[in-house]
Amino acid sequence: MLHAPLPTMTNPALDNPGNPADKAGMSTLTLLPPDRALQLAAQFGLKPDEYDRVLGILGRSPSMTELGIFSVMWSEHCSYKSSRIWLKTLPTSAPWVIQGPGENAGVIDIGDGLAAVFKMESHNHPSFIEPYQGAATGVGGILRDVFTMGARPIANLNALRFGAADHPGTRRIVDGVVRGIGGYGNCVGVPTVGGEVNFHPAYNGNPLVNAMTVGIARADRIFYAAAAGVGNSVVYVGSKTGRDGIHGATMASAEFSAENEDKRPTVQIGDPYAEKLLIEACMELMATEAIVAIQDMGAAGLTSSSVEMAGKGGVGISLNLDAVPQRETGMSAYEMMLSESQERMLMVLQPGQEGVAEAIFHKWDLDFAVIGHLTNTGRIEIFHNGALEADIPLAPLESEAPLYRRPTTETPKLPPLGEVPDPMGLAPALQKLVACPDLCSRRWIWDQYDALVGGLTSKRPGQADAAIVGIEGTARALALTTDCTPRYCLADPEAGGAQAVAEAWRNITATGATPLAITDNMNFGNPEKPEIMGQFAAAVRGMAAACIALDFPVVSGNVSLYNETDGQAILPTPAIGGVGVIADAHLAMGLAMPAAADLVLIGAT
Amino acid sequence: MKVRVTVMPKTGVLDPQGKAISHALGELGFSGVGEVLTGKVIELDLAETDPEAARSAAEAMARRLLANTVIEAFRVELV
Amino acid sequence: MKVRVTVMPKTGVLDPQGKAISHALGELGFSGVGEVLTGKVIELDLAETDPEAARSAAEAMARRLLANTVIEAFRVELV
Amino acid sequence: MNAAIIVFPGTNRERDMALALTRVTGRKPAMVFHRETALPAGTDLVVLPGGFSHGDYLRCGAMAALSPIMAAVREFAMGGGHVLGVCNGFQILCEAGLLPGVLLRNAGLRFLSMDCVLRVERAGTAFTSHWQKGATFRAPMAHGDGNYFADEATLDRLEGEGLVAFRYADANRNGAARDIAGILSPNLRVLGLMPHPEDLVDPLMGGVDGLPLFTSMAEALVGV
Ligand SMILES: Nc1ncnc2c1ncn2[C@@H]1O[C@H](COP(=O)(O)OP(=O)(O)O)[C@@H](O)[C@H]1O
Repeated sequence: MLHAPLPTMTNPALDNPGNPADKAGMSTLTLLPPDRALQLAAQFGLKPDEYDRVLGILGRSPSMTELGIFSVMWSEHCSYKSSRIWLKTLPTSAPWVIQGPGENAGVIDIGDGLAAVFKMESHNHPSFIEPYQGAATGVGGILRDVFTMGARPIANLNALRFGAADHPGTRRIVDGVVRGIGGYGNCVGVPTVGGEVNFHPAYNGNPLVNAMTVGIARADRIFYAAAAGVGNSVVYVGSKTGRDGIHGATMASAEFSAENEDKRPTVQIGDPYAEKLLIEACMELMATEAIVAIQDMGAAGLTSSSVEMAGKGGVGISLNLDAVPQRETGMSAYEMMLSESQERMLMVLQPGQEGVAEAIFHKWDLDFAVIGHLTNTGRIEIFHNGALEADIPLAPLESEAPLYRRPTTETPKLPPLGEVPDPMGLAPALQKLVACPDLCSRRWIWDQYDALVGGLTSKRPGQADAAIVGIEGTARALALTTDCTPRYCLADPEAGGAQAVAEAWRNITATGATPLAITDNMNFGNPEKPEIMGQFAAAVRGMAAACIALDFPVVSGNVSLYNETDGQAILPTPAIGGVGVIADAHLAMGLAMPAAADLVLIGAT
Repeated sequence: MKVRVTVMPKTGVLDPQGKAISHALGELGFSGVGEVLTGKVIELDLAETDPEAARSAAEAMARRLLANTVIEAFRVELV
Repeated sequence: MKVRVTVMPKTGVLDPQGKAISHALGELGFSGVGEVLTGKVIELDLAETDPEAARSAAEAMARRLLANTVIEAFRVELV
Repeated sequence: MNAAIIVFPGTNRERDMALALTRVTGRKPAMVFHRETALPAGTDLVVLPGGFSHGDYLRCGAMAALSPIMAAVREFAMGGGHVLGVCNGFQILCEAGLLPGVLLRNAGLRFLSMDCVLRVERAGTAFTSHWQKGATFRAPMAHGDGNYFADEATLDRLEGEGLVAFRYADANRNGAARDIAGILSPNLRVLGLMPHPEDLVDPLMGGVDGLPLFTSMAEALVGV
């Protein structure tokens, strides 16, 4: 077995687990000169006051690796520092909610001792840079969030927003994104059963790719991220680490730009085949009692997974990067901690279970390495080439990360439309509507997605208002949908937020299923602009009101801010992913109108 | 004029196919196989008869369509 | 020792990718593009240091796995 | 009927296939991992299901065809055993040389996921006895490489010997030579086809068009 050779010389915490790292161990830490650190901090996106906080926490200048860790952990993406205050106002509980927001995915009870595990996540920026790989790795990431919790993924959905259909850049992005979603989902063998697509010039330079995965687990066999058990092994599994997707900041740093081409941050490439193996291996290991905690390596890979696992568990963690399976040579600690190589997971194992786990991962041709252990220091300590590279208390990185109540301004109410003159007559207007990019058939998209693999899809795209996917071994099925109308959200973010939730609820209800809970993906512009933060706050308010009114809580979600190009924000887009359950899949209603049926309109126009 | 465009993943970019091939060769009993990199070759038959014009046309095609320069590098040869 | 194996479709074998590329290049306004053939390059990093042994190992790999000799021809070069 | 489903790394329609087989035979098929070297004793039918074995890297089915278990599958087929390959399974059978030809990239280079209509060209086999020759049925397809290719002589021989099992009857979307969707071995005991009858065996999935494949096999192989 690949036991990490622990550099005990520089790891006093190991010799004496009762003590935090003493100053002798610290001596090998190479600190950045203060002025250099200040300059790098700005390049890494830390605000001056945030950097002051770093200095206060450490009581000294940071090392390069430490600075990298602070900058990613305190990034908007990992810390939710602008959005958390608002997200906390969303209703997240109901008798059927097993796990609300805060874990890798939300979990709800769907009866028969089973749970549905689901979440939606964005991959907007990567999909603009490289549409195929950006979308593909987005699907891969959300799948991992779900199977990390012990659920076998049974369905994928997506919510896509592209620039104007006639904008010169749109075609390339649409084509790449759609192929990327299909390429990943089809290969991994999880059916893509639904989604939605809009086109608008506001997305010309900033498409939105939101991917949702739904999985099924035994309600009493859910796996969580909180680490426990001082001394337990921290294990790395999956694919090797390369220099993929390392913080763009690396490039801006003089130290790195002086180096050769190879050091440039590289686009993350998805390997759905490796993911498929990872799913099978994790499912197999999860059937044993070996796992204490498990977390996928998503954004900021090794950093966020190790910090979150140890932080949530209230323990400390010590990592030896020499043991990390590496695809490239000469990687620094900074690069390894920030790498976003795909198809990797971090686990804490029960004592003595390393052999069992290793055999399973090797059976599935995946890397397996013990790369560290849990400590009682409440700190993260990182060793590389025998030197200490980082030593940071965990709480300020995770639970005590910055939190902002940013200024908001309300979106002005638009005057009512009033009388709309009929410009063309009913039939031409209808023709124009059905032909417009937002309403025309999406068949050309779903014809590229395997909607049936798994053998349980009973309503595929185009057949019902929500997709219906059966649950093996039961008569039950899930009803799944994604919804949002960004135009509404621009005009009135509160009503738009409420409408998105209500539409998801209606789409599920229309199939005959009972709506149970939602996940959301909040895509907005720059939160430092009060009008954008105002859109965000109002959308949350509207969503919360609708969730309460409909008994439809939020159990997971994702926030993507700074979606702007040249100062132009996207339309506020709180995409909603809804999940419902129907006791007997046979009873699910589709769209197809039986012959000689009457058309009945319900509700006021 | 025949031109060959070879498209390979850029250094550092993951090549899942190469990885799978390297693994498969190992399982088949071929030893000593290290990194495997896979790419594409596109052989073009161009009406152009001037070598330099053909080369620069092929380069334009590679940049425009044949290679994804975000993740791939290409090489043009006259054959 | 680095070895490059180039795998191309045999004459008479359909090459859907080549056809599509030829068509797409036309649509992009590149004129004078005749037949387009697409193939694969596989670059192997072999522990073997003897050139002839490396070449023959690569040939064996190509015959066994890298090429489907029913429809593809391959060429091995030391690089 | 004792069925064995071979699971390669990257196989992903083994569950669909197991559901369909169990539905018809009432018996769960054995799942056999690619590293095994023998089939379970008493196997009547070997199924190579759909998916992306080894990621479909290099050529679809190429690496799977060289798996340890494939030696046993070959021996089984040579000894007159029944083998069904669907989608990736068909590609593997071709790469392994158990069926002639090869599946190339779809002519349009896109993954195609939709229902197609198949026409039964060869009835009366262990796989097709519950259809009439010329019958048509719906089957979902889901593949990026379903463009069947073989040289003219091979195609002529397949047609001449009645070894074309199914043809696309509505549209030839992937460019397959002579609209071929599925072929048989000369002894009629190895069938490869691209579409997925196993995904249409239950009214819940939108129909039972694929059922005759399974009822044919169950009848032919009962107690064999
Ligand atoms: N990106 C996509 N991926 C898969 N299916 C999609 C996608 N976009 C739309 N669909 C499917 O197309 C159908 C129509 O979509 P849409 O017009 O958004 O439906 P609705 O308005 O009923 O929610 C639905 O079945 C939906 O799931």
